[in-house]
Amino acid sequence: MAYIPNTDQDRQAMLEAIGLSSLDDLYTPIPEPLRFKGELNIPSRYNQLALEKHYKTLGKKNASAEEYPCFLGAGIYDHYVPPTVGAITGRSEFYTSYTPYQPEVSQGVLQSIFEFQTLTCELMGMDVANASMYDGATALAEAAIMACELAGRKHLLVPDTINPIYRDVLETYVRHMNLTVDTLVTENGLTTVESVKAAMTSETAAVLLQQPNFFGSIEDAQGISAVAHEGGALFVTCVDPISLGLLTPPGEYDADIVVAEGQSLGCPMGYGGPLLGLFACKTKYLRRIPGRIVGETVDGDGKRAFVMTLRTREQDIRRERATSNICTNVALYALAGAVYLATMGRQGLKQVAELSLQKAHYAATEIAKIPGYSLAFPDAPYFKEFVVQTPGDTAKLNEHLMAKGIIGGYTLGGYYPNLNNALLLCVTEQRTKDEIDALVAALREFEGNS
Amino acid sequence: MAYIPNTDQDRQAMLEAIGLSSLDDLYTPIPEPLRFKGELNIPSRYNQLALEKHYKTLGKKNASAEEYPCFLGAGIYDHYVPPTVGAITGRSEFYTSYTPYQPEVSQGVLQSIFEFQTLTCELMGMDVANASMYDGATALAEAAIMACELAGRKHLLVPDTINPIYRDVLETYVRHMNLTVDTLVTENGLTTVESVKAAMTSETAAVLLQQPNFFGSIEDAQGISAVAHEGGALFVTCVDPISLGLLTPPGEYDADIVVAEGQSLGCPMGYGGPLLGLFACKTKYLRRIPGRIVGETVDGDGKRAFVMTLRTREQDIRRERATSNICTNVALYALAGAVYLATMGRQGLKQVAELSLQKAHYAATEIAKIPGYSLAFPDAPYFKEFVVQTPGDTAKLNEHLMAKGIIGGYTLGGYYPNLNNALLLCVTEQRTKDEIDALVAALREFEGNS
Amino acid sequence: THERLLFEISQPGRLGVELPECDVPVMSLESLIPSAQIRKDLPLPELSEPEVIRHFTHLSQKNYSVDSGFYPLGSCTMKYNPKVNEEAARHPGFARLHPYLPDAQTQGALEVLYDMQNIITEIAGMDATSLQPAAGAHGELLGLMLIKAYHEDHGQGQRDTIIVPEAAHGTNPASAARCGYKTLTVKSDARGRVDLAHLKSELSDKIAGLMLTNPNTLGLFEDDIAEICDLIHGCGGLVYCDGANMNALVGRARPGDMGFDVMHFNLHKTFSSPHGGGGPGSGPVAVKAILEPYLPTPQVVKTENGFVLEHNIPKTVGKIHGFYGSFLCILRSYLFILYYGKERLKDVADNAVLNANYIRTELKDHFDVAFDEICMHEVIFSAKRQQREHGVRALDVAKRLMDFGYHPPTIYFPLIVPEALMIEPTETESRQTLDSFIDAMKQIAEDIVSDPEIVKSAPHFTPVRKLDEALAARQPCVCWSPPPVAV
Amino acid sequence: THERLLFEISQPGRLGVELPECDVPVMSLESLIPSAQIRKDLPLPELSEPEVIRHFTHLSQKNYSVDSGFYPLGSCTMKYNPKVNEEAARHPGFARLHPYLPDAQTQGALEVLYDMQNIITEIAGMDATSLQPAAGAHGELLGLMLIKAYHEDHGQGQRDTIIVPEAAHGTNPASAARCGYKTLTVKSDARGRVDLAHLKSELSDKIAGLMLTNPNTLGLFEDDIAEICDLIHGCGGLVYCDGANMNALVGRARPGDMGFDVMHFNLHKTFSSPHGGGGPGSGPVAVKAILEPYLPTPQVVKTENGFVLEHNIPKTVGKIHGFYGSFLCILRSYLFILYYGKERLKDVADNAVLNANYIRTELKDHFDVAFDEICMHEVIFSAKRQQREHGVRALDVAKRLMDFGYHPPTIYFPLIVPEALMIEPTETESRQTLDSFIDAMKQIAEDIVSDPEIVKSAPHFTPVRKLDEALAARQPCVCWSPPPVAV
Repeated sequence: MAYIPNTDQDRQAMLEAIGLSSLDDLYTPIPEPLRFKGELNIPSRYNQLALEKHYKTLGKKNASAEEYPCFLGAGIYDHYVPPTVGAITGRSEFYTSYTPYQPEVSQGVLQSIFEFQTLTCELMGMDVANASMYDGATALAEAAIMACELAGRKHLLVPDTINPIYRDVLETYVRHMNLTVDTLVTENGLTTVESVKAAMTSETAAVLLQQPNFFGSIEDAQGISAVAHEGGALFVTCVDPISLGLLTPPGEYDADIVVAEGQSLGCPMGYGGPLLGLFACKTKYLRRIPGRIVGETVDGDGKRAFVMTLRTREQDIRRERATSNICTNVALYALAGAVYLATMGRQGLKQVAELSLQKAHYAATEIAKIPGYSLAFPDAPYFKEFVVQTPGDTAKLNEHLMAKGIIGGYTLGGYYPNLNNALLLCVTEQRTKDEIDALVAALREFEGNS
Repeated sequence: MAYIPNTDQDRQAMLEAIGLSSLDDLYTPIPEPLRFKGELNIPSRYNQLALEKHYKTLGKKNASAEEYPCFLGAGIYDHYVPPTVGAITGRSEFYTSYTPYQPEVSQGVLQSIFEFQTLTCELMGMDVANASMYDGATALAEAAIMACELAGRKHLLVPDTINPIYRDVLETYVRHMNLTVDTLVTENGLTTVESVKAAMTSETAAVLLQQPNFFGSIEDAQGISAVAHEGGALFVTCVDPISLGLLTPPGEYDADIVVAEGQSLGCPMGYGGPLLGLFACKTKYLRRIPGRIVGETVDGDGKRAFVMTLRTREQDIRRERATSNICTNVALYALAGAVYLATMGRQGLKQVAELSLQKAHYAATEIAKIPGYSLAFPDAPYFKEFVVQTPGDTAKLNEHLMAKGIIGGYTLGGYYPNLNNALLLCVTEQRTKDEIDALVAALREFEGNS
Repeated sequence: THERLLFEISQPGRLGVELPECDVPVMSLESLIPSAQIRKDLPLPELSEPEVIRHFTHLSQKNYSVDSGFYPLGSCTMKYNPKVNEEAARHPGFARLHPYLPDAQTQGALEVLYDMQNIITEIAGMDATSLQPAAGAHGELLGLMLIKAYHEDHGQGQRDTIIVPEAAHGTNPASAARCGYKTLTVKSDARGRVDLAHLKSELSDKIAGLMLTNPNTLGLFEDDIAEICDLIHGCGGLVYCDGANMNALVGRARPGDMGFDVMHFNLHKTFSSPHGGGGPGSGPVAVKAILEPYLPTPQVVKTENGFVLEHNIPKTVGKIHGFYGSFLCILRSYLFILYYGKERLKDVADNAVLNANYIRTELKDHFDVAFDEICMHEVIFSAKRQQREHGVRALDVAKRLMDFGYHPPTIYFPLIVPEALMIEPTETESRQTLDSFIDAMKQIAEDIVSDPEIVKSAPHFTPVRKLDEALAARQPCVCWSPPPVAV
Repeated sequence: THERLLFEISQPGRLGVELPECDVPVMSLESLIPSAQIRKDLPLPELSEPEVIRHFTHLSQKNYSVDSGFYPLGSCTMKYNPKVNEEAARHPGFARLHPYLPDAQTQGALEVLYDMQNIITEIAGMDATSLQPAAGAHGELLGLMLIKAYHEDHGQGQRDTIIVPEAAHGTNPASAARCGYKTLTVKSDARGRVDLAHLKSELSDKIAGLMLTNPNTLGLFEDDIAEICDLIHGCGGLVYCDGANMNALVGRARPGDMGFDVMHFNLHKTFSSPHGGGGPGSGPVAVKAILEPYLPTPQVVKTENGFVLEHNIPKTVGKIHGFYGSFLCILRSYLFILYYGKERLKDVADNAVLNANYIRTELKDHFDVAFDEICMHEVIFSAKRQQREHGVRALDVAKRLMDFGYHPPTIYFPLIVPEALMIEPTETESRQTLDSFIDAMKQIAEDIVSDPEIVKSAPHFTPVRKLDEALAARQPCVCWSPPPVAV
């Protein structure tokens, strides 16, 4: 086997050194009845040529955004990935290394994470950030739990404009912590200050808000933050990091904890995983952050160096009293995020945000002109996504678009029965006017057919 | 511009330091009338998203062997490239480095070339090898010129079973050195010992032979080598390195100089370039080798180290009396070759050769069974390529195959008018039985249509 | 030389990318976004492409990795990551695949997931698998949620305690806490296994289950596992297997056959998805049939019309991941497993265990083995003798190994072995590499006697020297700030 | 630590790849190949995939590169290689494209070649271009063949001499010799340009042409170039431009406008195809209309039916490359040029020349500038003073720079400058990088005075120390041999 260097000869010599006569002897510590003697019922082995053909065959069975213009978003986005990202994350010093527990030989990963933390803070306008979480959904759940612990309260106020999957994951997580999610049902695609105020109680530990929200709409984050704080609750936001090229950062509206799905920052869509959870908060909560944190220090010669720090929060030291059970996070994707933000920079990220904004508005405007189509929330400002009321079945509409070589939108009916014929469409900077016009034409045709 | 770090501000500060007021001032050494003032008539600039789309669009307009099974060879081959090759040649320490003139910071490239030279020798059964040439064709021309200088004679005996393009390049090169190519016209796809003997004169500096020859046939290298040496000429061979997994190496039939196109050793087909020329010879000719050579030595601490050596042969020192004008060679492709051979190893290369041999024979046997098709040289042993007489126009036949999703063979009629309807087909280890059977079926269909 | 931070390299006006002009009619920002929501300043660094590349290339050059050397890091299974799997993960058919496409457009991805559900189930000796957990600890959390759901569904809501052995990974008790459980620690016996007597004494109808790593964190097979499972089952609990050490067992023994009810795998350990400097990981959870009804949604099922994401699982614990897990990691591991196939998968375990025992044999005269018997895929030495006699600690040995070009082993874990040095060689290391490592360890053992100072002051040849970790924790600086501007 | 050779790592029986079983009926080898042609033994090394990767990764770690640092190597134009171009070259539509496919199946590739023929022609200020030469020296050879073909076609076969300035690259006279020409060297004048008087004195009807690098190898523009061209043309000769230094001129001046008849470009210099540790390169040749009839076959032409390879060039000099040149390099350079476009291509030259002059200005008080005037893209210093006063040579300065993390400049070239240090910064370096480099050079200049020994004994911090190059040449060992087996 090409991945196992030792040969039969090597194995024989090693067995002799150990004083055993066969590989089977290595398993004598396992009681005989528990040893597996058959052949596993899994596929037969593939040689390397066959393996390569196999994955390429499978890959071709998928409709990738490489082949078709993609107007699907809803949490995973087809943003441009500059070639620097692959060039750096493809360096095996990074991707084949372990968690940097030994800082003397891990300064590369450690410094890149320190930079990632700083970039996260800069982007969000926050004080401190951790080294990453699994994804945006679990980051939000961790933030909610942390907020409850900080507030000493047990209720979370959660508008239904937050990504429904995030709310599902949140429910799953907090249920076991004996925390309660109070869902705030909204209208017109926006969370109102009044409704939050009305729903808050003295047991509300935190108000959660997604900005822009799941429908792409821009919420009144300032107003809701103020109401949350007035009620003694924390304010936890979940943001689209690309939108922060243009939108007010959460630090400026006094968010206490901010999380985000960072996939857009140079990470592949990858059929939804792995992803990149960002997590930031105010300095005063630093020692309550879940997961890993890298800090600056000096080495024996007084040189600046980086090390995993505040480790007593973590599971391997604090065990059941740790701030979270998270161990492995997504260091390589954090690196991707750092390379992405370094490459895009101050001007580039702003431009990405502006292009997405303008193109989304062009698409929405054109679509709204088609008979039978309209914007579901015409009064809500939006960033790069918007909800369209369509004249028919959205699954069929997406099929129609695919037949035209276009990846359509997200069907809202499943989570929002009142938006049964509505489609959430997304337009990133990658989409050209021609592609948008083709989408509009295809939508118009569908309308004609229905 | 993203590739130029300095900003207008930087430029201004630097101009001031220099004592100039504008970038235009930098060009005052150029007489005013010679300065170019217009705008170049070349395309407008592409931003990075547009650039990426552009090359992908162009790439899709080509019928790559990734998409279609390829039976085309004739000097460029679709052999399997193990993933180690890309992983190593993609390391920027290799691909963004310069020629290792400064050995203290270039041991990586130097050692890899030393290993490449050794691997070349091992493969060919030769004593010494250089650091690579542009390609097989120019390597053969260099070998021919070197042979004439060594022999002190001016005629080269060249069978027409050698790749016609190589013979074209050879003609172009030697014409200017006042050397003469005597072409030996062969029959039945093989060079006979008798014909070589008959054609040799006291002015024959070298007999050239391709093994396997352009038609894929295996020549009597031993017999021809003996005849060449009897006549006081050198014996120069051009080999397929993959075939050496199975065929007697040139060192064993007393070749004096051996060259090869090394593209099959892990290098991309790349629409024919860059390529990898291999060049080896007997020890006694070492100081007459063209191009770069890396040798072993020790550093100041007595440690083994590698360095470019025998540099006085080269153009930058010997100038017009250099053994060749070659300077830049193909170090990165030599590295690819070294990684390829290290990965395939003793067993792997043999297997690649065996698979190619067996599959080619299966294909040839099946094709010869189709009415209207026959092997052009039924008595010649062959390796992975063979010539098929077809029932019609080979260009149309290739079109027909492409319509069936198959990349067909090489049309021989251009260089060999007597093989007007003949196709040179190639079968590598990458072709499966299913693909071969599909080829056979498609050929059969064409026959039916003609 | 020291690499500056991105922010220190940044210069105003530099660009790392050129983006397109807007090709649609541009509307004024103010007309689209409420003014309070428009950002005033974006304080990101500004670098050109060459500067970005050189910066991160420099960083990479300061980092140890599997591709640059031996990584005998116990409990972490730092094996070689085959390059073909990296190529596959970059294939646009996977890398640029949106998770919300209709199933008809993702049949290739669904086939990978479907096959992997079955493969993982079979290797575990279980009945069903969820691929969703994004890491091992995430898998533990899911496993415990499944146990909890099972008990609640069976009217056993009073079961509020999870038993964890004292040598367990820290994630075990932390995950239990996250699932709302109390934890109860059982001792190890003199043989390094669960103390059965202690275990028996703690059983009650409050016990929801036991979490156990097998082979355990001492690299020893829990040979009483059948009895342990019987005991837990006998009191109404379920048994969770922490699969972190599955590299010792693949194809040779199956947790399902031992009596475990639920387990997680670390694909980034056993099945070679790369560690990435600390993730992403992937932690699929395999379960016996009794737990299948509670698995998270969706599962992949095969129908006449191809593979389908099945969202209808009435008793599900709910979602724990936005999508279907770390798909690109699952893909790599899938290809890794297919490469070995049913015929050769046990070669992985065989060679991993052989390598560990070889190191045990060759080094046991130089460092004390914690438990001198046939070990599984890892072996634990103790530097207690060296500490007592020469004042050299396990930490010093670890740091000194760096000077020989090796990554240190895991140290001070498990806690029950004083001055522990936990070595896991994996199957992808050659005898020659092990021999060189063994020689280095012997040299260090000698130096400890003859020149302890050189060991205690190690490392000497690394990019930085030993760090002041206390300072980092005492005065946390976790985010760069611009230096104050001089006025 | 020292990296063993592949052959020393090899162990019998190791495999780096698993190949398929033969899926067609297997015939006996002896029935297919004459027995004399069957190889007995194949002495290649045997390694597993992890060993191959680790070996070459280690080698890479001992290598300087543009991505790891500043490479001020005069005459070599070591600029940054954009990553997008590397991605393009890996695209299977190009990388896995067979050159013998019918034109209809290669329209994408042909479009690249067609566009590049035109682009190179335009940048050169010429009338036609062949993309075939595989490197600069190959381009020179082609250029000379074209000149020869022209003279022969015009009954001027007696022209047997090519004039080359004494500061020329060594490839110029070597290429002339390869083309069957004698060479005649003209001196440089006190201004570092061609000595016109000397040139005039050598003109005759034996002169086939002149080869000239402009800017020349002293980094100076040959400001008499119009007169030089007139003189050569006046005597019936043609003028060849060695385009190695085109990074100084792109978009700012065109050799065709100066009177040159033929020139080559080094795409791996000016247009950023990576150097690869010494190739592959690419050396397109652009010509005036008078030389077009002699270009090698094929040329790419545009027809109603798309792009076509035109093989019918009756007066062609013949083929010099098996196919169409270093296509994947041409592709990279094509994308590099498109990125700048007509609007910005001159930014390349502007910034390269600016950077060179900045270094000249900042260092001229510390090392003597060979010619203290505005230079083009490179500047030549001399360490003659340092050698005379302190015994420190240019070589020592070069080696000492390695200790500061820089690649040395080109040294001892051109030969006419004693103790030459030839520095070419390129446009892709920042002012900050130049400043750091300048500081290092100043430090070395100071050390030469205060502590010359530390400079003379450099390098101190490189993977190996200064090499015994004489030994390598005296006892050449260019191929590893297995050690003798002990009996």
